Amino acid sequence: MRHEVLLLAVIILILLMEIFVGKANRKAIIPVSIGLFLLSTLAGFLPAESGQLFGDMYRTNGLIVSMKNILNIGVLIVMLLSAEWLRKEENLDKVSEYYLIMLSTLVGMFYMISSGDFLMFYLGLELASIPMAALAAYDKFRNSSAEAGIKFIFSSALSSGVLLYGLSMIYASTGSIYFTEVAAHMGEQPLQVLGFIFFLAGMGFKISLVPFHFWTADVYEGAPISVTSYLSVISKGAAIFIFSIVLFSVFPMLEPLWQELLYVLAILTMTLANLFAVRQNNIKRFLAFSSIAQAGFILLGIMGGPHLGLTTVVYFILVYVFTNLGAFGVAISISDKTGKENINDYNGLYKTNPMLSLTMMLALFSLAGIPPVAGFFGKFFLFTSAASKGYYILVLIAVLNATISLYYYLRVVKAMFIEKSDHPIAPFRSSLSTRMALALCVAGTFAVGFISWIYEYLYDMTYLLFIF
Amino acid sequence: MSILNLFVIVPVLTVFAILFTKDFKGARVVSAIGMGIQLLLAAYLIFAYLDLRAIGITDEMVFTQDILWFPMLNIHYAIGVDGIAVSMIALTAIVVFAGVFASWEVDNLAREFFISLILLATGVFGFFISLDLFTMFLFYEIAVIPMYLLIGIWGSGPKEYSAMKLTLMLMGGSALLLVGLLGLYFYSAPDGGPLTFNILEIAKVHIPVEMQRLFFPFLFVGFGVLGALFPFHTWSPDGHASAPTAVSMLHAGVLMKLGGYGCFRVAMFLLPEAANEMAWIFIILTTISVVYGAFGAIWQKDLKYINAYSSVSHCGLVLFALLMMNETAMDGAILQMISHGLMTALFFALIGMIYGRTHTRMIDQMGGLMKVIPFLSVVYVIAGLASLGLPGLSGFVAEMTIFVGAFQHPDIFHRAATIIAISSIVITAVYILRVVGILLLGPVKNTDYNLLTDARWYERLSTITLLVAIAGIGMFPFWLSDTIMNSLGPIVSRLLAVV
Amino acid sequence: MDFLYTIWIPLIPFLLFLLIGLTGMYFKPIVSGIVGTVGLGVITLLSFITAYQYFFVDGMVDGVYQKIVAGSYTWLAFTDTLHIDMGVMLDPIAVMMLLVVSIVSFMVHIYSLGYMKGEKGFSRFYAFLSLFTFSMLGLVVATNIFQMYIFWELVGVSSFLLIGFYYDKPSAVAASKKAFIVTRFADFGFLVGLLLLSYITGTFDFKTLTSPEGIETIRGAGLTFMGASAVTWAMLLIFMGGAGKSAMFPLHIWLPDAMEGPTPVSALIHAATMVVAGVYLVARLFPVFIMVTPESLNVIAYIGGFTSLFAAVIACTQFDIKRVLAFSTLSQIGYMMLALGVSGYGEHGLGFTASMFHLSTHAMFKALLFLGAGAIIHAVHSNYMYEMGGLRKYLPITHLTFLIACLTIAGVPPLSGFWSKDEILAAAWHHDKLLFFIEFAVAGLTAFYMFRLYFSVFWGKETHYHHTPHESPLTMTIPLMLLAVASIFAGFIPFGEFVSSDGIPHHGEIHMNIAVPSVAIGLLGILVALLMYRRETTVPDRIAKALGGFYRTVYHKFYIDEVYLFVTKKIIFNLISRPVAWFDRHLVDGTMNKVAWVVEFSSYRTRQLQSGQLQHYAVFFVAGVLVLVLTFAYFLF
Amino acid sequence: MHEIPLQYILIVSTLMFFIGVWGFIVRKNLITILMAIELILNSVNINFLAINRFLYPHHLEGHFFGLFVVAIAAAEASVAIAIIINIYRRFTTINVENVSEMKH
Repeated sequence: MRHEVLLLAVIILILLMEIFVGKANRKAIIPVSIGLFLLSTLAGFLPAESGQLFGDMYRTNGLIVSMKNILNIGVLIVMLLSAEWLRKEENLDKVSEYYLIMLSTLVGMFYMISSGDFLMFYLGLELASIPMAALAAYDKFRNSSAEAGIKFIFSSALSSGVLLYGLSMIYASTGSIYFTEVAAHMGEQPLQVLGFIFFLAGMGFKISLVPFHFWTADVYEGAPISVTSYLSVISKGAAIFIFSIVLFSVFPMLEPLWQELLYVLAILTMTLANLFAVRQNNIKRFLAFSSIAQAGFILLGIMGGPHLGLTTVVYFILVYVFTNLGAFGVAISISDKTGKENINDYNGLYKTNPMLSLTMMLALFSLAGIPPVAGFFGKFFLFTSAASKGYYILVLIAVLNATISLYYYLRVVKAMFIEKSDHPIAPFRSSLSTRMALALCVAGTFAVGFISWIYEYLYDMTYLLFIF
Repeated sequence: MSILNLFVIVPVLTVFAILFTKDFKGARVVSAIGMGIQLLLAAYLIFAYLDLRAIGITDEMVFTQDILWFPMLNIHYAIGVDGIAVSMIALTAIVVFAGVFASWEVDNLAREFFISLILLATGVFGFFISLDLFTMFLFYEIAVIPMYLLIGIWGSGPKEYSAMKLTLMLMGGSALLLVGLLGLYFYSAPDGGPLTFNILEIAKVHIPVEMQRLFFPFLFVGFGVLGALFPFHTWSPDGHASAPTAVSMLHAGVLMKLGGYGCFRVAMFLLPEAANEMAWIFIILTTISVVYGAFGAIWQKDLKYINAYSSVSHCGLVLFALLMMNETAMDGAILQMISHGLMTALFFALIGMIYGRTHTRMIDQMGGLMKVIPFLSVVYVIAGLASLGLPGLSGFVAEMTIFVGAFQHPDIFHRAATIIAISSIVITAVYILRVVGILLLGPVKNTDYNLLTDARWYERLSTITLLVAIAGIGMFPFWLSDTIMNSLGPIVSRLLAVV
Repeated sequence: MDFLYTIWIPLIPFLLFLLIGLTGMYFKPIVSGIVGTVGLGVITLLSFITAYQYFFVDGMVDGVYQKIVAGSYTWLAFTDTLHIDMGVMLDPIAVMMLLVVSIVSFMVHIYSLGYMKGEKGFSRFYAFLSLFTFSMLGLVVATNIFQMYIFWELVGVSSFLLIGFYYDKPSAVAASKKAFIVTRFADFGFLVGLLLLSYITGTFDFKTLTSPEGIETIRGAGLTFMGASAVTWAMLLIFMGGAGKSAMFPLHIWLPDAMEGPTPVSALIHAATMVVAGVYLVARLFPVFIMVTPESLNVIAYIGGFTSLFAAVIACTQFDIKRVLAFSTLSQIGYMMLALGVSGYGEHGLGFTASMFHLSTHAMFKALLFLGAGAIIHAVHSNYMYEMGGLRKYLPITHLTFLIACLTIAGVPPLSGFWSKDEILAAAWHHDKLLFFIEFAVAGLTAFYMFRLYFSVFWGKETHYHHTPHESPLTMTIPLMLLAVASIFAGFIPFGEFVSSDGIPHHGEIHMNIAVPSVAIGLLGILVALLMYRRETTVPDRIAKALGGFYRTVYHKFYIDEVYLFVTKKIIFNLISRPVAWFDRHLVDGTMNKVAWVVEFSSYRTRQLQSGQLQHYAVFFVAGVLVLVLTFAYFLF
Repeated sequence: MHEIPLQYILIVSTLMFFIGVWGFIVRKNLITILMAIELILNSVNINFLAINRFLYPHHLEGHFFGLFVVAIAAAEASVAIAIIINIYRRFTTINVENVSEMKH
């Protein structure tokens, strides 16, 4: 509960600031709110005991806490990255809105993660997605932003409708909406399976699995880039957390079935996403598809079963937070300075902005799973957990896909390091907050891989959680 | 704290040192010093190793160290060497050292160049010292990836294309590899003990034969791609042609050896039954690549292509010998790796130096270089003689050991294959002499070549280092051969135990 | 007293090679020349000591010349039984070869001091000479077949280097390349053969191989391949190596071109020593040949016989004096091979002795001929006899020595050539009449073409030279004289007492019934040559016209070179290598690129799905749900 | 009087659901699409309520769920309409087919 409470406190404080801070020094809101959030993040790391509330509508434990902490870190980085963008004139009057909406979605995710029944889950889900549409449409003077907003809200409405329909079926067949009871009554009945499939589709939208992913690219491209980063890392991460928790705690009976389904979805997602990504030129779109492909890889992890699988997934999300935000961070600071968002604008970037290029390269290598950065470990463990169930063919397909993905990641590296450009992006010095964020990302990218006790800790958490 | 750690630590430190250098002069000096230290370390390692053996330590691996890294997956940072690894490390140290001097004149982004070069070297060293498949794979990929930048940035010709092709093909190889490794991992404890990546541990258990059949091709081909196994060799000509000198040296000289080394240290050693069953397929493939590479080389006009194809042929010989599965042939395979590593590194170094002077690699545009740059030409001739197996140089020793070993097979198939493979020495002679004749001998074709200057001191240093090694092995092969032979015992016995 | 010091015989030239090769450029050229020559002198001395000690002191144990291993250490161990040793083994033929090689080499070293004077690369020349000497001596004293193979390769390379000594002369480069590749091809056979042999016997060691029990094991090996026993194949393949080095018939093409090298080199390598290595190899393994696979000896005999005839015929039509000598070398080596082929063992080992005998005498007079030719070329700066004539008054010493050599090779008693050739003919007579008559004819031809050469160079028409030829300096004439002496008296050595197939001395006697006719036909040949070339006549041209096509064919050496050219250029280059290169670029590599292309294309297609229409996305969404439902239905029912 | 059996109600709700989906896919006006979504959500509500009422009368989860869904639907509609207004400002149309600047 601590995370939610603290977060609400932060939200209220920001609201108060919004009310009382005058036009003159609105800039001050930015550092203050970042500071506040930093505090709540740090507080999140204090030891917490596991337990449940509201008659098991809300539950928390070590694993969930660490999930929330991961999300907190991610949001912190995003806030740092977006600071520079918020300082711009056109955004200055709606700074706090940005924070409010974003943090409220975060609250929604927290509730979603700790939900113990489907009602809480649904509330969290919607709280996490409806404001997101507003965020996507944040740039109200840009067509694409509005388009992104509308596409997001409608698709998410449709998906949540389908999901709800599935829930109603499950409710019909089990007579309860509490995870524990549902799990107890879960069987192989067609109605339940049908409900589960609808549920899966709904989650598939959130995690943007092929073929439920089509909104992703457009929304990512249309939304303001820092929002995109938030979408692609935080909300996706949260969705994956709850998805895997539900799979393991609510639908263990259906495991053989959803193994099959995930098998198909994983192959579809990885392959198609790669094919989509190969020739993208807009960096946001490119990262959108890369993140879809990553989702496909994550499914492999989930298939590894509660212990190995869940641990690996959480671990991978942690890695993914640092890496993907690193990539986005570079894109953000470049787009803030120059407004350029195309890959071939990056030609010759290394000559002018070496540090940014190196950060980008590290992030991309990590996404591609190249050692010594953390992505390698993440990917390796994902494949390991899939192989632990004997899905060698799937692993092979996945690894070959990883090779393809390497191709388009290298395209960016090539642009930055190899291509020559007549008018490259001029050298610039990004703001302190951005540099802090990027430093954080780089540090994370290296540390998470080599420091093995992180993985160990998560493993212990999951182990405590699922002893059966 | 085993001495072996230094082989990873020193390069990393060198990289950091380079980060603090001002210009390319500093960078190259620092990296020269670092790799010099590495060379001395390697020399020391050899003697330390021989001492250990001399005082009768018979462990399969020595200088071992084992740190638990990821407890729940039982992943260790486990290192250790036997005679084979030691000799491969020595080879690497020599080639890298020579490579640094061969790229003395790089001034475009020199620091980045040396950093990537030494990162690559780190990967290679790490690969050779690892006993744990995970760390081995880690270092393997570390070694492969800097290649992209090295070729892409400092290369020549269609460099982006070649770099991308090379990287993707090698990564595709490592994809197969990964599957194989995971397979090994999950069958490493059939009786429900803790799973392990440790080679020596896995070597103790018996993996079910059908699983071996499943994973052996993955592992062998996965490593084989790097070992330029036909038909997965096509990255090599383009890659080498576009790569800058030092990179070609390292790549053909050392990186391709990772393939051969992995093939026997992992694929064959850990999956003996499958190795024995499937050997014939790969024997056919490798025999093809031995002859095929040699024939391919005859027609080429670009020096680097010629050498790339000859590398295909020679590396094919390595895999060929490994698959012969007897002590002598395998000994020959290792010798061939080392000797080819040195020879081809020397070749690429020379080609780079010649290219740096004449600005062309097309042999038909050059001629009579012997008159204008005698030193380089003479070294080139010697390298050529080494590669066509002149006694007294390393090539002969390796090839003869392979042939004698391979010929000890009782059945006609192996010996027929051997005879075909032997025929390559004639073809080799043809293309080597063709190049020497056109390139070095005869009248000076292009008059303004008369102004060319002969090798500078660093070029001489780099070539002579390699030359000494080649001649040393060629004249006193028995030390090396015995060292390797002694370490081959367990591997071969394991391979032969199952037939 | 032991023979350990003999290991210095090969070692010294090696050290010389390193010394001259690495430091030569820092001194005046002549220094390297002197150093090399002195070194060779020492070696010659050592070999004489060895010979004396072997033949008269230690060599003989209860009436048999032993194979004595003076020293040996393991160079490279393959298995417990198979290992390459480097060592020195002395037996009669080895000691004999030691003498021959060191003497001729010494002569050539002295001679070159004058001949190569002022050449650029003088010290390089001496370095290479030392390298060659080292390799040749190492080959001679080899204790095992693999050591022999090693030095075999080394002599090949040094001959390559020396033929291509004038490396800026394209013809020389081509010749050296040709020589190397052809012999390399033969060595391929040698290698396979020795692998096969070692596989059968499990040893490389000559001593074991040729010892009775060794022979027994070989006989024991019953495996056969394509009719013949594996041993026969092995021995024939090994002989293929020998045929390559000794330029036997199909593999002879490199030798005439090898004359591109400096003349002293031709004298040393391509007349006296290296080219007889093949004969030496067969002699080395003679017991195996004779006792296990006598049939392969027949092959050898016929190849030798054919080559000698073939080469002799060609020699009659050539005008380049060095080429004439080259073909005569072919034909003489043919003699030696044939002698080995027709030889028996022990009591009937006449051919073996004869062959070795002829080998050593031939070394002397052929070296003499070449050095003489060198002196001539040195004087008139041309190789072609039609640019020469009447040289006898300009080059008295050369003329005299050359005449002696010609008489020797023509087999005029009592010169050395007579004795050895007589024994060969005798052996041939006892074994196979056909071969005998071939050789008999060749004897005549030999006399004819040698004197054709002699007359048209030293007599014949009076050519006027733009600068008068002058006799060569002493450094060149002294070796000529020494060799002349050698070729006169070498014949009187009772060779059978020392060298025989089984090491037991046999007393050789002169066979009148064969000697008389052979001398007669020799003289006849000389007579014909005298009539045709003593004075300038039109007879030769008329005969040539009369023979027409045949003459042209012979003149073009039966077009063998063209055949080879066809095979290499057309077949290997155009029909194999080029397609391979194409295949690799377009098919193998093409497939890889095609894969990339497919990915690109399908990516292009896939991206069209992303239409930007919200409702299409919805359709996909719903379709996806349906697909999942169907999948599940499929798995369920 | 005897009450309507569950099946009928479920049939109605199912029909509503698919009508909603159909409408979402075919109608071009954004507002109408929004209405289609409402149809979907309401069909779900009917499900929950009916099932709760008929099968599990002793608990009230279904009813609560229905209530919350209604509330959330309202929130969703409000945000959606806000964005639609913005769309109208920018594109001067609320035809969904014109709102497709980003593709491929």
